[in-house]
Amino acid sequence: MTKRWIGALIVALATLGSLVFVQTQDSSETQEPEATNGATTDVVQPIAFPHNVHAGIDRIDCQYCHFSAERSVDAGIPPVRTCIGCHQIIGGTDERQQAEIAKVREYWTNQEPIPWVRIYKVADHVHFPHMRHIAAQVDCAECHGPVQEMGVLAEVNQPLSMGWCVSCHIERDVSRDCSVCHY
Amino acid sequence: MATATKEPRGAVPHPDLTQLDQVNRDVLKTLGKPGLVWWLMLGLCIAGIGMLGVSWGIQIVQGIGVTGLTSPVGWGVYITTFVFWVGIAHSGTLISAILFLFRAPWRQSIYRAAEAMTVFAVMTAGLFPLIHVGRVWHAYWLIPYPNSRFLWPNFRSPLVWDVFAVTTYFTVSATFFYLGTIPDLAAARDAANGFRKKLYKVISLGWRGTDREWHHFGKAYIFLAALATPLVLSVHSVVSWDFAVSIVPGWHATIFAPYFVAGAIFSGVAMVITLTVPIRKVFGLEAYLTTKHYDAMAKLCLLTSMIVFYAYLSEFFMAWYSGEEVERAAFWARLFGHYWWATWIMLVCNGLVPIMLWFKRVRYSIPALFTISIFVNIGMWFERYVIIVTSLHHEYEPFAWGVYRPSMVEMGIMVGSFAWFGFWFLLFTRLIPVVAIAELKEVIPTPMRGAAPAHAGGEGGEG
Amino acid sequence: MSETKGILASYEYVDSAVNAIEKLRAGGLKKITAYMPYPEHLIEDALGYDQSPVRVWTLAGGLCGAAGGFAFTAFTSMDWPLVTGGKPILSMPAYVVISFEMMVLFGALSTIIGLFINSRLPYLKPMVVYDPEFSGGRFGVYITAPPERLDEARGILQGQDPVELREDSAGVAHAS
Amino acid sequence: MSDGLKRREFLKVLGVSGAGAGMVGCSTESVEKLMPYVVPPEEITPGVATWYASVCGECEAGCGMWVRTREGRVVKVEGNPDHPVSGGALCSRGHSSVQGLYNPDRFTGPMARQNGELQPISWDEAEQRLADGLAAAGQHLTLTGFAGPSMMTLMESFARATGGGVVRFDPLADAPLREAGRIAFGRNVVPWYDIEEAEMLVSFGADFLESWLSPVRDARAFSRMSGVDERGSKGRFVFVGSRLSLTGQNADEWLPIQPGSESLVALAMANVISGAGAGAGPYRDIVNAYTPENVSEATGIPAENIRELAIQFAEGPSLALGPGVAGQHRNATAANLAVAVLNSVAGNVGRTLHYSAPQLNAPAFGYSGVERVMQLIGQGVVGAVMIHGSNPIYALPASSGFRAAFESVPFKVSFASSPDETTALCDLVLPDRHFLESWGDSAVRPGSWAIQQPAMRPVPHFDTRQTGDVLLSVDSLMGQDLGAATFHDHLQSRWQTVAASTGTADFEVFWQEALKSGVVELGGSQTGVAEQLRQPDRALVFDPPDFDGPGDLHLMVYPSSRFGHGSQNTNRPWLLELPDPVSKITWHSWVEMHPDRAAAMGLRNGDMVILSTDNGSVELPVWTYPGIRENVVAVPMGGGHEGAGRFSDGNGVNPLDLLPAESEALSGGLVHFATKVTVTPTGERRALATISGSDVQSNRPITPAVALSALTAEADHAEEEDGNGPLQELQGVGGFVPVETEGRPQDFPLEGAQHGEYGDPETPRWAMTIDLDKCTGCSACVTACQSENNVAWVGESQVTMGRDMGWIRLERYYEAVDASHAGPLDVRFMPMICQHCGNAPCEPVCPVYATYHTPDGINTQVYNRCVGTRYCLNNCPYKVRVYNWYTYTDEEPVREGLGHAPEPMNWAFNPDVTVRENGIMEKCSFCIHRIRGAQDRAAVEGSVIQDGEIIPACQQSCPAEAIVFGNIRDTRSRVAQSVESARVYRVLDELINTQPAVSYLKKVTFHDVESGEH
Repeated sequence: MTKRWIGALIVALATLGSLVFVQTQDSSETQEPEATNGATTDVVQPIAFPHNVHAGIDRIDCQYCHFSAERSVDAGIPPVRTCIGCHQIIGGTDERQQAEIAKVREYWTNQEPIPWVRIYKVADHVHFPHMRHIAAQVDCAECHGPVQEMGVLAEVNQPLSMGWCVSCHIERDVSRDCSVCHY
Repeated sequence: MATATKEPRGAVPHPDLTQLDQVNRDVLKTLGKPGLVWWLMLGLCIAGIGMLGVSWGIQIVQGIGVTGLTSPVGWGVYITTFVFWVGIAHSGTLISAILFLFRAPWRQSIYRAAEAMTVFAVMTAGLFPLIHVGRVWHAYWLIPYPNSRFLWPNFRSPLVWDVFAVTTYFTVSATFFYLGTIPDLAAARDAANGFRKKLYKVISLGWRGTDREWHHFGKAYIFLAALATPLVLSVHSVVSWDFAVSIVPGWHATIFAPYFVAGAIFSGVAMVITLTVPIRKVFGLEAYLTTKHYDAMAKLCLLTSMIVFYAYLSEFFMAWYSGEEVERAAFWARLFGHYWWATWIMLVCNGLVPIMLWFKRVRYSIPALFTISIFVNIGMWFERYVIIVTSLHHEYEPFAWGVYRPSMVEMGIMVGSFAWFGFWFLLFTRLIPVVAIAELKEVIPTPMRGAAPAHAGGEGGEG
Repeated sequence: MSETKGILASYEYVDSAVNAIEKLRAGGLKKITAYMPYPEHLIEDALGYDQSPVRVWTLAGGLCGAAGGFAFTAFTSMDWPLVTGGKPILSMPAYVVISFEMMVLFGALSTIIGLFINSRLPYLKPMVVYDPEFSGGRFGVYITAPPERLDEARGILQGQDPVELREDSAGVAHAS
Repeated sequence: MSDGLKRREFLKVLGVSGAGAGMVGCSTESVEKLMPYVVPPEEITPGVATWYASVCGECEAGCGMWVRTREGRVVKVEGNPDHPVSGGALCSRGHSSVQGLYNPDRFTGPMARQNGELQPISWDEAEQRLADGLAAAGQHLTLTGFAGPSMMTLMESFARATGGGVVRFDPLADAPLREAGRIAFGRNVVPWYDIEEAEMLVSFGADFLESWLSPVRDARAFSRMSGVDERGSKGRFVFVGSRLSLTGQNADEWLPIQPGSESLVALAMANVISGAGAGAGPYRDIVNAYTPENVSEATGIPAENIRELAIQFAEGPSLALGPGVAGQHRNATAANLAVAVLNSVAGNVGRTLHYSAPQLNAPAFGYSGVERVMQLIGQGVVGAVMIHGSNPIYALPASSGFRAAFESVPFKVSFASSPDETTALCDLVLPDRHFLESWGDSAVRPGSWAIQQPAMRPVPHFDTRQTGDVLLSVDSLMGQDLGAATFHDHLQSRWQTVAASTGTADFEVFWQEALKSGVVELGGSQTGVAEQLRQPDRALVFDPPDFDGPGDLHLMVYPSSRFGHGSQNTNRPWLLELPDPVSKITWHSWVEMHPDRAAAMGLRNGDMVILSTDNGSVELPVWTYPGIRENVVAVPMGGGHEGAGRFSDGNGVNPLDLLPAESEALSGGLVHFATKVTVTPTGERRALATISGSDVQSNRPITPAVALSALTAEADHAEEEDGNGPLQELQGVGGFVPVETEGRPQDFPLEGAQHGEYGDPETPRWAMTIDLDKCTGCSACVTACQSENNVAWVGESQVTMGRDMGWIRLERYYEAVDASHAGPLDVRFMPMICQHCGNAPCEPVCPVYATYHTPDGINTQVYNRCVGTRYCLNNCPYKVRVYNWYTYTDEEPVREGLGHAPEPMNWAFNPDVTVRENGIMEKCSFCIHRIRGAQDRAAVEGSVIQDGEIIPACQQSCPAEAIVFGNIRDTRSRVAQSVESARVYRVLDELINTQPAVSYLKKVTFHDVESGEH
């Protein structure tokens, strides 16, 4: 009799395991392995850029730095010149800030690009045109979360999974034809 | 079974069986210690399975390109073998369920082996849809389950029908098979001791053979049979629709469903002969698997062979009669094109060789039947190869015509699938009574002390 | 019910078992369990069975399967409508295949469940009132009766000269 | 897909183009880096393409091109619509220049030979060595291929300043044509041909659609001339030659003349036209001598055919195109002269061809120049030879002995940007930049100039310098001064004068304008001058030349339509795998033989034979071809490279080794058609890497044609031809509900499919029409598509198996296979793409909805959903679906010889299109990324998409303007109007009711089409 229970247990575990596998497959399926699974939170950026200061306290518009979001599929990463535009004058209050801002100036003087570490990346087979979402009055925060409160930028509230995109498309009653994003 | 009436004594298929418990002794002794031959064959099968694994591994790592498949021939040996095994499976259900419903007298002693063959054949067939897809790691997308993409499979696709049909078929036939074995497992339990006793104790579910058990068992069994009968027809129809619903000349034919079912039974019965002949010899079950049985199976072979051959002819005729250029060209290519040899193997093995079964002497000669059954197996494999490959290589667009040559990997997997089947069947012969003990007892004389009770007189003239 | 006792007789011939059963039933002793190596109608008839409820299970399961299969396919294609091959979103003929398979599957499974429930399988208690020969060639008749009628029952069973006769008290069988 | 970085490779290029090299290779790091600019170039927006106008440097035609860049990285080239030559189109070679730019085998920097090996050195050292070498050499020579005018002048002035000479050499020189022009009209030029103006065109073996002069422009002109117009009039084209080239396959009639007898036909025609020479001026006697009757025996053409042809030729504006290079034999000049006379007597000079406005860009300098070089080397006066833009070791027949001569030169320098047979012998290599990275210019004809500007920063993998800059700095190192520091300055200074001639005050404005538009039209090339024939000043032999060598088969070595002379730029998978338009063979070489001849020798397709002449022998497989005379065999140029790169090495043979190193007596052009050859079977066989499954249609309405005479008649009963009415019953609810539609493309979505998004009548239906009367089969669309859609190349072994991945399969059928004698020859071209069927058979069989119909009528393929059952491939009647049998897009090949994209070739991936991996089905998407891109723009700008705003890559690059794409629901759209044509039909539609969105317009023939259909 005990044998039968063990057998039942094994079967149950097997089904459970396969289900778990399938689910994980789903979520990992639509995104870059390295870009997610929470690993992004402990990414060390070349410069400890505080979004909460720029977007939160200073209330700088997102598109001031991410300049191409409204006219391109890519939001755009600010060129060093954009940074230096302000930070020629602004040197930071405490020395921690000063140290970081010093790095910016260093990059500028060396005329080197800042190798930011990517946080958000949809999979290669997904086409996400920022411009259309801006044009549709989708608030940046809806996908990127309350950036203005983040000291260190972290991927929030969604794994960029397809279901997450689709549910929003259904909500807003916009096309969820596959070929809108996949081609 | 519970409702199966006794055979009139004249037609008793096992004249030299009188004692009920003699059956137990004879059959259960097959579960004894396996001999060297058995171990050798098991080793051979395990080696074959290894080959299958390695070949498949190569294919997954490098890509489906290691096969010989190409455009326009997108399907080849894999699907051929898939259909072959599904076909093999069918005769098992036919013998166990359909013949049961029709009360065929010669069924009892062979249906156990046939049913086991069904289950293992479906297990083998089930491998191939997985093997042939390009991204097997995504194959589970064919299964409808709530997922984070809100996506479902396309139920218009015959491939999804396949998924449902084959899984259902496996579940039902496995259940049917197991149900039938329970009383015999109990018998084995009562005879065995030591570990085996424990094992049988568990899997016989504490069967005691009480009147209540038998009563409901009988009902359940007959309903399962009633369900399995349309199922077996539907499954191979669905498989045939993989081809028939397409527009490929040579595939798109209304005759396909019945034609495939007949072919399936044809190949299946042949396979039963191929498998039971050695068992009979090795285990000395001549008293159980009598020449009468083989005669009956041979007749079934002959019938289905004629149906199949008729289907061939009607296909060619319709192709010609339709006057449809593409259709004609396809069938002309089938006969005289690049794959003429495959077609002629098919015609000879499935159409001409079985003609010998018209002769009683052949039907009653075990070696002859064995040889013929081998021919039929080969012929039926090539039938599917012909249908799939020759049709695809010569389609609508002449500029896109092309040929396909199977690669070593494909061959390795195809051969390996036989090993995989053999592996399970060998285990079966040692773990489960190859002849249905309880059911056999129905067709040997009932032990009677005196005259039958008056009211039981209707039960055929015993005593 | 410690006082209730049972007697297990095993016979070599069907008709002796049948006779015993008929006599017992005639005597109003109806708590009979018969054991047989194969389904023997004479005995079943003697015990007077009527239709088995298993068939209801089959029917119910089959209907649920068919309905469920069709509903499911229809739902999934409406859930995310995609046109393929110029065919409508609800391509009924295709869905018939699925619902048919589901009918068979659920019908079969519920039949098994019905069987197990009705025939009390799997039987997990220790098998005391049993004889390995029952799966071989012998037929058994087990009668439980109040103590005062046991002798009568024993008499009937003895009357058909059994191969063996066993007393059974509180589920512990011992030869007498 | 497996690797997210393939398509988004540009993120590192951002860094590169923003701050020079250095950030390459981060794709291999586990954490992906975002590389922003330091200072963003104004014109670049991430994710938005930037276009630069430039000039194609692949051949002398000099097509103006638009270069598409993303984030500072070239991803595609297209024709510049404003340019007089390309007119918006481009050929396969032009498209493949992207693979030249990113070719992994380019020199990574300057090299110098140390102990037998080329070792990398620094640029300063390299230039110093060159300066010293030249100083020490005494006299030096520069052997150059074609180059833009500014570069030529620079090279010449450099040579003058440093005591050297420049010799231009081109294996396909048109010297005989020029010489003929000089003798006939005193103009030593290649005339400007206005094919468009002609109504009757006769080509005497000139392959103007593939390799001669300016294929893209001529193809456009030809399709306009020969394509039937709404008035139902159609220009006639007759091909006179021993072998049908791609050009010949487009002819309405073929005169398969005896090898070398063009002059006879031309003169006989002139004889008929000019009334026995009366109108032939100084050539009266010559023309008089050649009556059709006299020549019919020598030419193998019945007199009446010639007579008939001549009469047609005399009728309207006509044009005869002189023997091309393929037929360049020992009397080539005379042959060209004969054609000039024919044109003259027919009154075409100044009407359809203009000596007064010559083509400046035609290859000019023949073999004689090289002979002089070898002579000088032999005398030992040459201390150094510089090779620029050419590969003489390959391009010259082995018998020329050039190799020995070259090796004997003490100091050998090459400016080649990638290794080839010549650099293997050089002492110093100073890799030039690819033309997409460098400055330059081109002059097509007097008064029409174009600027070549760098479209991206030099590919960081390769430390190269533009040869112009090198010459200038070396020049200053040698103490000279050519008045410019960089080539850019030199270029501008030259253009100052151009600007001045236009009278523009502000040069900056002029310059910027020129850069933007890419072309400057000054006018001033006057046409319509009818030159008069002059007394020939040289002895001329018009009779067919004698062919020396053994055997009775004349060997024709012709320029490949894929590679031209093929001495350079062959190391490109796109070109190597592009099926040859005539033979449909990829990768390897072949010898063309007439089927009867082959049968007589017991040869079949794929049998290996050895061709041998007095000069050498090669081994290659037979391909039987009805379009060639029985006494001629032909081999294309461009194969058999050694040390020219990983892709091209070891493919096929170099037929030039069979030729005698001989220049035509009068003009000095190399003779390609001068020798006979023996064919010896080896008994070996090889599977041809061809994509052709069958050359005949087997009575199927794949490419039906209609006779010009029947065209008007057809228009009347066009309606009943739309004949799948009864078939309608077969659709609807899986076969129950009849659908009220004629099944026209615009009827999508079908009644049964009115669900969800599909109900909206506003949604467009994208559709396409392809005019088979215009299509010349040049296959430019194939490469354009490959470049645009990241279509993988698969490798020779895979093509041989039938696994080629082209989304466009350019099918070629012979209708009249017996083309070996004069009479109607009918070759049908059929660009077969996904038909985007309304009733797509591939869709319902997919178990996971990986392919389905979008609301806007596209049969789309969702790559990442595909499981790879290949059912859709089986069920596609057009077999246009291609499958990724392996991953062909990794940096390393999965297996030896399979397709892959090594650094930096993967930079050419189009960021807008997903890169596919192993196990995925793909096919033509109607360039859906362009559609979605346009829709995105329109949505943001709030504008409406106009007809013609969305142009798929194939239509964009089609020189013949045969393809029209658009929304067929919009009745005003071009595509909607084109399907109203009487010639419209849809492939197999009436057979299987697929209702494609792609319609074809039937080819129009002059001869009757048997059985109406095909």
